[in-house]
Amino acid sequence: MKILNCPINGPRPLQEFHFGGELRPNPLDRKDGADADWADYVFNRDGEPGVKREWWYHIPSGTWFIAERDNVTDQFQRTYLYGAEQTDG
Amino acid sequence: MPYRLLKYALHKDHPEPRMFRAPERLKEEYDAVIIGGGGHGLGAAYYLAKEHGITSVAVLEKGYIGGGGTGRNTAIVRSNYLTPEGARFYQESVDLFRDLSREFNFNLFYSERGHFTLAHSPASLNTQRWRAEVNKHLGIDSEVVDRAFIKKTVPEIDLDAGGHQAPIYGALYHPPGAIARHDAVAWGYARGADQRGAEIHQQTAVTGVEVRDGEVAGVHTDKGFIKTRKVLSAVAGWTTSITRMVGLRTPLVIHPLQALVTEPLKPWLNSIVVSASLHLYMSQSSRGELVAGASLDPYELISMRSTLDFAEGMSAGMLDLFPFLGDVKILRQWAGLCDMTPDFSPIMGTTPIKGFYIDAGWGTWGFKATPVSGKTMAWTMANDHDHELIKAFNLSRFGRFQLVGEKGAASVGH
Amino acid sequence: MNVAMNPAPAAARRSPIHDALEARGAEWRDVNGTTFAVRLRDEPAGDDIPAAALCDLSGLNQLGVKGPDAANWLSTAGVDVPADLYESRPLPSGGRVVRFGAHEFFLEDGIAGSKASELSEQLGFGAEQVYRVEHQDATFLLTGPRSLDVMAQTCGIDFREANGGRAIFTRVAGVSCALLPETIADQQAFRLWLDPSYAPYLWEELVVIVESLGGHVVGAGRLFPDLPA
Amino acid sequence: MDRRLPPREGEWIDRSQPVEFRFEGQSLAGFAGDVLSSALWAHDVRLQGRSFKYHRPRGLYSLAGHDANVIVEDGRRTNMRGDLLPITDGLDVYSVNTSGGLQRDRWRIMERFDRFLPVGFYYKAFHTPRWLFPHYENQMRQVAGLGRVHPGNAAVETPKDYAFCDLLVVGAGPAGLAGAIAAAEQGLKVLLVDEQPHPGGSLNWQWSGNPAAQEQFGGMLEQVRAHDNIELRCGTQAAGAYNDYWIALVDDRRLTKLRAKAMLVATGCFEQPAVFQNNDLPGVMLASAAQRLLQLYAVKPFDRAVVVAANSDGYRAALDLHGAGVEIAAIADLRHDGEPTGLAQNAADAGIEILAGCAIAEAVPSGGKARIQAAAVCPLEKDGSLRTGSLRRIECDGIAMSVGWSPNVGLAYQAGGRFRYAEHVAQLVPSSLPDGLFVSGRANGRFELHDQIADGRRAGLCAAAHLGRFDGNLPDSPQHQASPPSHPYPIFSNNGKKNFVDLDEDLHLADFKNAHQEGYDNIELVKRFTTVGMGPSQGKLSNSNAIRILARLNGASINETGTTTSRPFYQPVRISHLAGRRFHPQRRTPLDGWHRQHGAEMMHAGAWMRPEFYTTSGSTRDECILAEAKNVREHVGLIDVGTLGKILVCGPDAARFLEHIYTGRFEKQKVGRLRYGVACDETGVIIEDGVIARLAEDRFYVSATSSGAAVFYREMQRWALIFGMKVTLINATGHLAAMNLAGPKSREVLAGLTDADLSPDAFPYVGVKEATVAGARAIVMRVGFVGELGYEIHVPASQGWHVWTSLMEAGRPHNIRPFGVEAQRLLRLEKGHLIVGQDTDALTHPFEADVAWAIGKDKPFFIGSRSLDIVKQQSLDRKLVGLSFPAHRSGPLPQECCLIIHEGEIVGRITSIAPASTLGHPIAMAFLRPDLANVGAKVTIRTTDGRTADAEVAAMPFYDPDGARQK
Repeated sequence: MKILNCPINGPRPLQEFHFGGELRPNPLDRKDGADADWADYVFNRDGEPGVKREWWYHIPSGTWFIAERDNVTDQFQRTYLYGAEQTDG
Repeated sequence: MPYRLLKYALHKDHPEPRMFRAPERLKEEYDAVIIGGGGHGLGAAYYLAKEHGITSVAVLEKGYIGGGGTGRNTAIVRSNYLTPEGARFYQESVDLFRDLSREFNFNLFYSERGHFTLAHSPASLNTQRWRAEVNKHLGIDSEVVDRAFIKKTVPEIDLDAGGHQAPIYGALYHPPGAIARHDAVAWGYARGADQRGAEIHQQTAVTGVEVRDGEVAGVHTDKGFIKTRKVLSAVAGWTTSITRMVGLRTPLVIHPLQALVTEPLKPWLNSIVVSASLHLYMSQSSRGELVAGASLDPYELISMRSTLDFAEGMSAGMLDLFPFLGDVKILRQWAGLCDMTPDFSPIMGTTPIKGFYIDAGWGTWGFKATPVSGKTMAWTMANDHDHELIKAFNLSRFGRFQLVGEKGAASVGH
Repeated sequence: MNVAMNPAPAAARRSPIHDALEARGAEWRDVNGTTFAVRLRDEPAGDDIPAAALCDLSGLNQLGVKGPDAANWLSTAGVDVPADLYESRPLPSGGRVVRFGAHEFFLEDGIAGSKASELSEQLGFGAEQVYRVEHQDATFLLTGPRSLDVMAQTCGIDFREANGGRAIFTRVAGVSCALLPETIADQQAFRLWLDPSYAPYLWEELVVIVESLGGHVVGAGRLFPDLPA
Repeated sequence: MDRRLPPREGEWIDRSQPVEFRFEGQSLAGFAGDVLSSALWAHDVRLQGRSFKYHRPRGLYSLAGHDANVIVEDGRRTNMRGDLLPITDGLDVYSVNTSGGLQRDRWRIMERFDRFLPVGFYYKAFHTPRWLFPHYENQMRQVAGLGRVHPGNAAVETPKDYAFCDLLVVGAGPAGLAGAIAAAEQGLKVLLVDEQPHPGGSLNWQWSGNPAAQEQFGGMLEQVRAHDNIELRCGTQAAGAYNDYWIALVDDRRLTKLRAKAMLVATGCFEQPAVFQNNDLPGVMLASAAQRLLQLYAVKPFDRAVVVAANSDGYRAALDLHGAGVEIAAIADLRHDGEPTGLAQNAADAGIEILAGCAIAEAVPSGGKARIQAAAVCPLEKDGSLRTGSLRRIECDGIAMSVGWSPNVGLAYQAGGRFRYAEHVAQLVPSSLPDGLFVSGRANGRFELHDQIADGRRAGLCAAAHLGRFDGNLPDSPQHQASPPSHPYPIFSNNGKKNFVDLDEDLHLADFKNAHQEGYDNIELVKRFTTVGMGPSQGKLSNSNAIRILARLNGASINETGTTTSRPFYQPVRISHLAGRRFHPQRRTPLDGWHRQHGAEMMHAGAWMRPEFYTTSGSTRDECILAEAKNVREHVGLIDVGTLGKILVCGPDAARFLEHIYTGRFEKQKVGRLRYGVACDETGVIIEDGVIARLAEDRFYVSATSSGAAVFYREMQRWALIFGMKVTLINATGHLAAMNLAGPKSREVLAGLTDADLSPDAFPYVGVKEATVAGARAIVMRVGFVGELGYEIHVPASQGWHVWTSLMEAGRPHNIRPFGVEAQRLLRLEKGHLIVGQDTDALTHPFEADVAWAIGKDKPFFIGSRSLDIVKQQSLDRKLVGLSFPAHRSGPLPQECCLIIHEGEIVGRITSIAPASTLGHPIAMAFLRPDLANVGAKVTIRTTDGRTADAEVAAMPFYDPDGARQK
């Protein structure tokens, strides 16, 4: 099982985590666009191969955070708390 | 012993030709190019030639034919879907499957075993009833059955799941549920397409799709450029790489789906058994192996690695239902890729790019749709508009907020 | 039922695994408004800690506080507030306070202590920027030389490297727990805190494992001989 | 005949412990430490199994755990391999997959039909006419498969363990021992595992006659045993390698899930067979198998043998056998130049005839084929083909093959290692290894003993350096200098057919040629069409030759031909090992025991257990439910609603946050009041509903559905981050007991137990209070889910029992009865309250569910609002309505999810139905096409048996439409 480094709890087996999907823009910033843009926001995903920013949740402690992961090699590159991208590697 | 096997005994040499040609090089231009040499792509090539007379077709496969989802699934065929759109579509597939061995003169081992979807709660039983009622309305053989029926048909099952899980309340029973030799489906379509003129190019990777003024103009490959006005993407787990080439956004996300087989056993399990609660589906192959799979892996990944969690979880579920299997051994595990949509229904048909057709979003149901998707995509390509059976599955449904309600059918849809 | 023999006080608290202990012939004693199983029928004689000993301490008084002013509120109330996440500090009258988050603390009295209970009274339904986190955790204590083996069968953390006194949030037999490695009578021990709704399940699983390793379920009296009468 | 030899130095059998066992009904004796195959061979039982397809006689072949044709069962366990199964007293086993016993197996007739059954024959026949296929398939299934399962067997519960180390060393042979020592000396915690019951690997059987090697072995073993940093586990397989060095270790007792920081694969090689006519018969075996038999089990493999060799190992084997009294009739050396080392002279000195440039064309069977009587030795042309005109028959009862090796690197492959074919060793060697993975010894193409040890030491130090424990100079890896240990093409055809490439699957050389001719010319297609490597031994003894054959057929190199992928498991693993104790966490409310004591029929509700209803003797289930419901309507009832989600939303932004989460308005909600809330996902689909109580300006108490609460809370946490709001979220679900006291008498019951003023003015409908109930701190809410005066009481879980029993006690004079989930469902249906997940599905939006009233007017935003703006413009396809059935009626009643049919079309679906209600007639809730949904309209529902039932669209709520009773 993979290890994921929770920014709060440290390295833990992946079984302790829930995958929360790709990090997407705040809907508050998108709600005023055209219907088509909103549909694109709601349904479409960036499912292509590459490094993705994703939500992950450490279940026992209830911690949401962001992980950057290559969805082909399955390597986690960094993890940080939401909004802490600039300050924490 | 069938007389057909006599010829082998009577010939000194093996009296079988190549199943399909291996063309030396790509032509400059084809009427249609199909990306992906799996069952769907080969099926589309086959029906393009057979039913629409379009024979200048190249199937481009970056590996070997049937090496993706076609060769990695657990080979279950059924049509007991929840929505009329889904059920009609898959019923057509079942009808085609039944006759495919004869049509190909190639035994696909299409074996109707009967398919149980177990309900471990009254709510789940309600969903199964919903499916059964929709199925019956459409003339599909489906019925909700009680514990006694399950026990009579699968006497080895522990209906109380050993107390480890919620007991089984009943099941959706679908007598036509079948298994088949999945590789052979790809081979049969390949041979049939080849005999009718289509070219199959293995070890040929697509590197780009040329779009000019919103229309397809050709395909770039690692073996050169091909001019064409029609391109079908039938690459399942690699769809997002192809849609990126044409700048098409879709809801697709790719998840691995794992499976395993046990060592061969003498036949004892004649039915296909599915439990959504236990994340388990299981059948016994004609070789005697128990073939089992789970739901999708819980996170996106475009890689076919195996996990121990899967083997552990699957084993636990198998023992919950069949406690005597403890000493049976698991031989091998593997994974395939699934391209998932938000409504658990495929994305098929025309796209905003003229001449670019998509056959994707197969999630965990791609194998059972092989014949019908080949047939309907061929029709769609030949006529440049969506076949009646797949209208509901067009990519545009998301923009229109007109999703297909298949998701209600449960998390494991085998 | 034994409850009838040991009539409960007005607002009696009850362990989430009361029935399981009852079935093992628990000898109950009321301490600080809660009944503890001090001794069980099939416990081995003597005071030794067996190979692995599993004990229910769910009767301990607990309090959780969360909110921007929680640290300040505790500090004002005389609690030595842990500075680091997951760090634990002793409470003045026994027991411990653990920092569960940037603005979240968990207090558990010792068997004789009352600080958490007093603060709970004081907090009532809550204060400004200090919110009560309802903590009715089951508290299980696992100790004995084979306790590490019990953890090895249930939990994917290498406790040989665990830092005593710091809580770990992880999963034990599939249940989310806060886990505090500690030492009791020179023995490696683990304190498990978990949502009480999972307690009957986890207790049952742990008992099977503890007993398969030659261990026993024990009453609180064995680990805490000076239990108040 | 007894083939057991006098005691030998280093043997693994314990002669002080004789063991009695039975094989095919015959009583035999062996020793503790024997495996079945060795004990049988000791009695000269050579026919030990039958092959899969042709039922040919098969015997001991690798004695390394890969003999997929010697498979037995004992009535409980099945598919046990003879070369892995330790004999124990009372063991009573039979060969699998025979008809009428191993000796007389009726299915051996299959071999007569081999000409009819070329590779893939089953694709070519049996499919027409279609109706006959099931018959054929059934017959094929009967002959396929190996062992039988026994449905009467009890479940086996096996514990699993977790373990941790710095470095896992797999294989305790020379390279592994050296690697473990080197790493441990640098401070690494090393776990050293070996699948065999004793450490030493090839030192046990290949070097047992070499005193210098044995001394080195003894020294290393002593160091390993003495070192605190090394744990040695024998009889333990590393069965699979997963991400981040997560390794499945399997021993006889259990699965251990190991987390290592690095892994050293020192697993050696699988010896590979030569392919020639009848190379499968009992008596033909790998030279290493003969050596194992001799050295580990002190069994004399043959009386007179021919050794076919292509490397020094073959000469060593011949000399070992000669030393043990086996007459070596000849060494047929595939190499025209013969053996370059002094071993050639040693063999000559021992009187062994050496036939350089010769191969074996055929093993000549004795009658019945269960033994061989001679080897047909044949000179090789320069191109490697047989000069069949010059066959020489050499009488012998055994052929030992030492023609090459294939590295045992599946584990390294799974861990991310990649391999290429290297000519200088004629085998695969690592081409790239990920960080933390090391390969050494024979698996790394190092074949000389001193090279293996030096390479192991290098790898151990590299691992230490990788983990930051060693910063000295890393020694270079010794290079293999001698001739290649493997022959590049040990495959010889004399036009006979029975030259087997894959013994598991009975595939011979012609099968590959035929498959290739049919166009299966890619290694993966070959594998899938021929099934090479798919049998129980997973190609350990066949893949290497299959690739060589295909490469030659394609005129390509081995590297161009490629390899098939290695997947777990190394050896098949028992399902019980993988399943372990099967942890299925279950949740119980604090009142669980009370319900069980009071006759509750408990049901699973997600992870929870809930009382479905309480049994009353003499009453049916439906009668009990109706009685419970009536008691609520007429008197008072108490239900455990502890499974409801209970979430506190606190902080200055709490109200604003809830306005984002739910469709409704909360900013202006009064303290002390409840509101119903509906929550949607971003597509506008209803995902949750519940009651939102404002306890204080900055404190809300929110209920959520039992099944959805955990996910809803998790999503709330995420939205709080995304919105950047000042909210504190607390999930109190399991920590609070909750019960709903409902019915006209509920006020009277509660009054004596609480300090709260229950008067309608002080505590009106949809009010909420923090109060004490029976001495416990409580949140009390006036809710109306079941449509009567009622109080939902939430108290600390530990006091739940006390409060519940106090209420039951106080309610006794008022005819209080507990009620279960079913009665509640009925009562709420009478009130027209929907249940999310039952009356809604994965695509239901608020307009369809008729809860658009719960959408706040002119709200700028809530989750899903933008999508609902779009959906609202579209015409409605369906609408949730009430249906009423006549009280006096005949014919079946529909069940939930039965369909409403109009003019042959599906126009709706029942979502909830109550066959009996307190109203005296059946009622239901259903989705219906809006144009058919006017109150009073008639609808026709198809029941599951195909009949129909009529109902009328009814206004909801069915009961007490003005809500007078709950006020």
